[in-house]
Amino acid sequence: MTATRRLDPQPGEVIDRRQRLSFSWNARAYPAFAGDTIASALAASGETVFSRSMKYHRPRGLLTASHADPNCTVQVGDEPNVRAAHRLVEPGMDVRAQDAWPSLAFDVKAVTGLAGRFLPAGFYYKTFIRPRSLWPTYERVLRRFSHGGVVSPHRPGSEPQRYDKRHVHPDVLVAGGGPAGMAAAVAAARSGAQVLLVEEDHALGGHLRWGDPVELASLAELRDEVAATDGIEVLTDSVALGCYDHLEVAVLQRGLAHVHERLVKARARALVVAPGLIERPYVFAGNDVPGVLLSSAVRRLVNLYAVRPGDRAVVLTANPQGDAAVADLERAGVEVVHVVDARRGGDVVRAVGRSRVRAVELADGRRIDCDLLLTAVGWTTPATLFTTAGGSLGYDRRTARFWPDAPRLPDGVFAAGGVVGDGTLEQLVEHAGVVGRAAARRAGAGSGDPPVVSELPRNPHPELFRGRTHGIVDFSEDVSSRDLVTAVQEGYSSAELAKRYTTATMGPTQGKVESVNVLAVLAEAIGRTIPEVGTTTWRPPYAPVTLGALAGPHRDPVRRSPLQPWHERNGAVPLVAGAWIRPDHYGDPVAEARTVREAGGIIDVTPIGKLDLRGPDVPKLLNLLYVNRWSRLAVGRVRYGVMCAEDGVVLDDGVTGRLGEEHYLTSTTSGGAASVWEWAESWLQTEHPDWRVHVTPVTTAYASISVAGPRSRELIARVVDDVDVSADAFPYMHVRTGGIAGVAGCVLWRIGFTGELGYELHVPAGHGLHVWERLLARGQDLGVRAVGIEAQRVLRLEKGHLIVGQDTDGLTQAHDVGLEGLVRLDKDDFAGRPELVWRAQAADERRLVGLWPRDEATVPAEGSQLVDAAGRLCGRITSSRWSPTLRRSICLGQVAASLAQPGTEVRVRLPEGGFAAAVVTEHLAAVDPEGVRVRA
Amino acid sequence: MPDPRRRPGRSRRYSAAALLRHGLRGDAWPPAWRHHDLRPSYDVVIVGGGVHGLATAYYLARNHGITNVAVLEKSYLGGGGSGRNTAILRSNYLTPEGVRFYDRSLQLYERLATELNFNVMFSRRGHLTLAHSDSSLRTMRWRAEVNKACGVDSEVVGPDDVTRLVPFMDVSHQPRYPILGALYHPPGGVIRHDAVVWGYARAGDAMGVHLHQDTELTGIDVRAGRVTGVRTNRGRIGTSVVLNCTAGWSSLVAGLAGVRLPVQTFPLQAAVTEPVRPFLHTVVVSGTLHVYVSQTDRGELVFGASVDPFGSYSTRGSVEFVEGVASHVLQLMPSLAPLRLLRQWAGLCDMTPDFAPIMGATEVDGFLVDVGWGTYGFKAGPVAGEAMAECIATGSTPELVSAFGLDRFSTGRLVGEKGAAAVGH
Amino acid sequence: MPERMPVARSPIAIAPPEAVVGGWAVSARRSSANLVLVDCSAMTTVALRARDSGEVARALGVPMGRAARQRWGDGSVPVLVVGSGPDEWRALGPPGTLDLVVAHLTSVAADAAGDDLVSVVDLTHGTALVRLTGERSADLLAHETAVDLSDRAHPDGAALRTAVSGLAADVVRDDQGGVCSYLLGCERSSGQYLFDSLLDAGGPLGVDVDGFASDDEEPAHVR
Amino acid sequence: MILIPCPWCGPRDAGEFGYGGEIVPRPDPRTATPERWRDYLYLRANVAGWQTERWYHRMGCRRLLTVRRNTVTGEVRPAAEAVER
Repeated sequence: MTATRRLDPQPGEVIDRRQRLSFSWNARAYPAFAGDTIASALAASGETVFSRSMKYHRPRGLLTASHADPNCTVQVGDEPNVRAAHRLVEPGMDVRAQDAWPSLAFDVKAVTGLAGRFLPAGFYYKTFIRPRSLWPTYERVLRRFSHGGVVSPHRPGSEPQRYDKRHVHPDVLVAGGGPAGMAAAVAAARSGAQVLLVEEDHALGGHLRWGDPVELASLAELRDEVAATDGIEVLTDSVALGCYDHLEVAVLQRGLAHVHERLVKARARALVVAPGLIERPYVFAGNDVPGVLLSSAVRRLVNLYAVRPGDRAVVLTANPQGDAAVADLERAGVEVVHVVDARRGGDVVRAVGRSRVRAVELADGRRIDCDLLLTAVGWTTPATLFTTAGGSLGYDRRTARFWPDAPRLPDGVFAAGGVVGDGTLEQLVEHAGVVGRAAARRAGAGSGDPPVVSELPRNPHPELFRGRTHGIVDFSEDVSSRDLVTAVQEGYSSAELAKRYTTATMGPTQGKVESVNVLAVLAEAIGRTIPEVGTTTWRPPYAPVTLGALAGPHRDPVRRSPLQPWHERNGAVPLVAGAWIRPDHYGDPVAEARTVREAGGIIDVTPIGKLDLRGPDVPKLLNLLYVNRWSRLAVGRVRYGVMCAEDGVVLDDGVTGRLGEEHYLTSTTSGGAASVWEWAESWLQTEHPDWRVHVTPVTTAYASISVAGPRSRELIARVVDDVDVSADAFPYMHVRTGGIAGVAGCVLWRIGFTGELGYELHVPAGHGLHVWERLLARGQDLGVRAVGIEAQRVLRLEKGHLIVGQDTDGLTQAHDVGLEGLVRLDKDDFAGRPELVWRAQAADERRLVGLWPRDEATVPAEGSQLVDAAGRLCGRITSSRWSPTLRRSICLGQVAASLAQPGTEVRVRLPEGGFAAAVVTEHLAAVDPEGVRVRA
Repeated sequence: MPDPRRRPGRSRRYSAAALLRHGLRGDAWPPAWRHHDLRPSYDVVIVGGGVHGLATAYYLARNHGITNVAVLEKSYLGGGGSGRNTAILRSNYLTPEGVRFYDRSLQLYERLATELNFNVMFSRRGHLTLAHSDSSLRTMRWRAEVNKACGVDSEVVGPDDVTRLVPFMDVSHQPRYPILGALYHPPGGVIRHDAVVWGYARAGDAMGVHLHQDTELTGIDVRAGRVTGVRTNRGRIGTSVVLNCTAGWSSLVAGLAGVRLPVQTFPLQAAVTEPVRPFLHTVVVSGTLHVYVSQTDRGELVFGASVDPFGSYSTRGSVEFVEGVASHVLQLMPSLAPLRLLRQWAGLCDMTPDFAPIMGATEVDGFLVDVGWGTYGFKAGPVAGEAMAECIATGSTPELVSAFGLDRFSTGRLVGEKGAAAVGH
Repeated sequence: MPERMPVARSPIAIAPPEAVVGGWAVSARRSSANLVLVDCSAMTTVALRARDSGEVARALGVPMGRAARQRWGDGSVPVLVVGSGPDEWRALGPPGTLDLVVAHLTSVAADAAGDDLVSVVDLTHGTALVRLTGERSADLLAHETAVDLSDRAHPDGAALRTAVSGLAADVVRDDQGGVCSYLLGCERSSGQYLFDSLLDAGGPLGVDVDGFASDDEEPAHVR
Repeated sequence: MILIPCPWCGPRDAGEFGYGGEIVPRPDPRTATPERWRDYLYLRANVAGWQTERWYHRMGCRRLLTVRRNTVTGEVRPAAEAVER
């Protein structure tokens, strides 16, 4: 570390000299003041090399000294690619250079620099082609050369940093907190608009912050006005990432107390784009040697951070900003050994040096020793907000700048400040004020006609892109002007092709610094004008944004039944089904299944979808939704129904009970609850608005408990308050309503998904746990216990009840799974009717059948394929389990119709290898096909 | 002007030696392809200068000796989906017809670099599709079994294998999206998509195919049910064969010939992060979370997801997409929170009702389609080109693509990939 | 001999100490924080469907997008009537007032229905209700919903249904003693999730859990 | 994200809605030929420009609504005042 380069206090400095901090850079301690960026602190300690370049690993130093600086991304602790020229120093910060090995000073990968001439643009595409077998090896090497910081693996239990999101609805969003932005915000707020003012830097002010005393005074005034005006919310260290559809502006907010980064989603009524301008580097030999800086970088270092960037400076200037930088340097005690005025034809040919500029060669042949070279050659217009909002930009030779296509600014989008003109500070502020009022008016604030926005003057500027030599165009991608010329010569002669071929503008600077130079060099190489070559497409986000901020806090709805706490207390293994957390089993699913067959079990089936249907036209609706007929369903009866989509494919199934004259309760699959409701509404609201039906989803108004097993009637009888559950009074496929264990308003269905005598109880959810526990208590001596979903799956498979979405797929029609018996083609209309009519006339193709492996112990995994003698695939296992009841393996499978005859033997290809023979069974049901048990 | 039909000469050949030579001499490389004026007529006019159109042109010339071919591109080569996809290759589909088709594509990709003398950087790093529920695990098994039956390497693996392959994965205790296993497909991987486009273009050009960039189709002349020519912003071209390879715009192009297609155009968005040192050596996909992730040799993470929730021809993209993709990626790899997203973009996909393409003849004689590629067109580039070239040259549909005819939508015999999409949600 | 009606439980875990109000177990916790979250799932929730332009709508006197406090029964029972949809209303009453609320709505329906189809469905057990109260409650919700909840967009008495924390939720601006307050309702099974999401979002704002104070007495946190 | 002008709830993020796609009239299921029916199932105009389409306000009023949307520019108008420019 050399002696400090810190200057005496500067009028506009942002460092607090009373707060001294210490941080580490490559494991060595460095001093800093509060307010220092990592880069300014290192520069103050005389550091000049911050990184190595991507391809050739050349030493790189500060270029723009702003967030967009391509040469100083560093690793801070676990955080990669931190912008050192923007991130403020914090005490104890662990800062390291990225991907230089063994050290920043001596990087062995720099050998690639020597090979530079053999690594032209796109050299990857031209080599490593054969032998093919070696490419993976080449690739491993190439990956080692990849650039960037390091991310650490997930450490379970580690406390992650907090990121969050916020939605705001400003009338006017002003992007850019420079003089124009501040003036526009104040004017808009004074016309009564709610304003959100967004500034990328750590404080409002833009270029005034590093200006002269006069400019500093104006800055103070403007800041006071912002502070004194009601209705302005200021976000500093925040950046507008893009303007999406309908003026949705995404803003990234940094530097918050408890939140690492926040995504602010603004739905604005008007947008004022006032980002100012980005200074452009000059393309010439050695333009990436440390010590070659943009004039704005030097002005920041000197005026904001009181850092003397060098001792002997040469300045290439083409504008007042460059001239001002000269003044800054002289005030900072830097010897300005030569000023090259590009406005008078002066030019720089080459910067000499490797890790620090030693000399500069001028066009007139002179060579001047120095350790600092400033360039001030013009501006790039940040276009992201214009282009993402749907606007365009056009290039103007006279001013050597891109300008927003003013008459074609998107609706609600306004522009102020440097992006739309030059002029004195007064002119810019006055113009921005009018723009602010116009924006407020557009947002519905203020009154009267919208003010007329006049044009700002536009100062001529020499076109300075590439000089007499070739140099770096894209610093973060290490792409030189020579590479671009090569690309054009090879036929990649359009902006997009050349960019993709050379990766220019594809790197972390996203084109902010280099995009116009790229166009200019291409135009030169193609022999066209810049407008002919095209404009630059600025894709969002404007600034890189962490995944954490984009994701925000994790929000993903989780659904729980009222019984879930009981399941968890009783050792249930959780099963995630859609958004539901359910009990898969309580330790022994096989035993649970046996319990149901032998005594009785209770199963939490709350997620089953439930729709409350009311009105005189309910039967019409059911007839339309289901393939079955519903007109004659009597009060107190329950019926199983299947619904198909308009293409005849099975959509959902469930039972519907008629509770009263005009009152029905319909159940759907758990997964189908929402979509069936929507399906019903879409028919009612579009095709049949005249039908008098109300559909109300009541899925979670009830805790649904399936009580199944030979002892279930006995159990139910013990807990019902006012329902006669005797076999004759409450037969199979009937419904009753009444009280259970003191809970009124329960619905009881006598159905048998498990194939046993069984009931489905729908209990007001707040009382679900009470009824569940009462059932267990009263059923204890009957051997009743809680049973999980896995056991239920086993039981339904034994009974041959299909599961829509498992035993059916996206092409399965009712006939394919043996449900044609339910289809009532004599109905005038129902969803999918025509397809089912034609299907009924066609020959079978596939069939759902029961399958018994010859080897009773072999349970082919679900998804196993069936193969015919010729080895062709001819079906698959859709469900399979070992049946505790039959003590053998049983399956359901979709097979080619030719194989569907009972007794047919098929070959199952086992995932673990080999084949198993299986025989098609008489019925889908393996247990009690006649349905004696359910009717008991 | 050299003879357009000559094979690539020495000066055109790419190799390390040639690089060295050019490096020493400092001389320039010849153009990878040339500019031509429109001929008054071509034997075949291919609409769309993406990987499908360029591959078809290449195989027409290479396999069938048909070189009087024009490829019309309204913008720049590969400017559509070919340059906007996430460059993932795989063949682990659900239906046998799908698996065989994409497996052939992988075989062609495998030898593409040497065949085209252009390094397309195919990286066979393996492809991992995570299962977060027993129903998706069942579908994985189904796919694995169909794959294996078709001779394609796919296997269902457990959570331990997942952590071994992707140490960054959080398989610990996610209550919401537990990782129960995955479908592991070793042959899958990534490739440099632009290089595929450029390689086909360069090879096609060398065999005499005319590549017309900035040439937009404005009309298709049909007389008595036959194609007679096309009109462009650069003039009319006479031809009796027009092939539509225009992905998101395919129904508009077909409309010019009076042909209606069962497709809807949806944007498919993607995004890329800043580079970080390589840590992810496989392609990771989660169907449930609608996200796929891979890391390029440059160190960037490339993210993709499912198509936008509503159809449009807009490529502006949305912030909701990057929000969604980020939250899903962090569900899987929480420690990536500080990684920064650099750029997002969108391409246009022509989705079909059964998630399978439409290839072959239409009711207009001489107007062929190679469309309906939805979100998986890039994977199929080579095989689609090969098949369409054969289709054009022989006038008959290759068995490999017989299932993908346009007529299936009037007969109702859809392809079963829809099954994959519809099962187990 | 039927048992007597047991105590009903909310989908949201009860912050101790526990008390019983109107047959529902509720939290009797007291918080002095300036921003508090209260589980109000014990409240009676009844949905009414009828034509938006019909007599029933007129009789209820609350348009969609608005909520109004009415006193039903003998005038002692405060009911919040919410115009929650184009042809849909929600009546929110104190715990244990189901019969009264249903009776009132049924009589309104009987008087005004005519040929209009009117249905009354008890959703008390199908709904999770939470109340967020405090000057900064809108700031908290701005983290969880995209809708503009500022005073000018949704003043006291406004009602809407939108996505909150990714859930479809009924949001009613229902200030308490001059303090900004929102009632948020979602289907029951997601209640705990919604509650936890709001607590998480409110962490930096110092949100705290408060006990349930049935609607007819002064809420604790306004004292 | 575009805003959908819900006639009942006002403009809301499209994310609150389910997309119903362009509106295709349903043929009479008793008389429709297979060709006609499958056109209804599968064929879409897929216009690049103004399209009349259906959305379902899933997170809001649960009403199906019709809007006119420009599939290229993203502009959206209520169906009522949807006049082609």
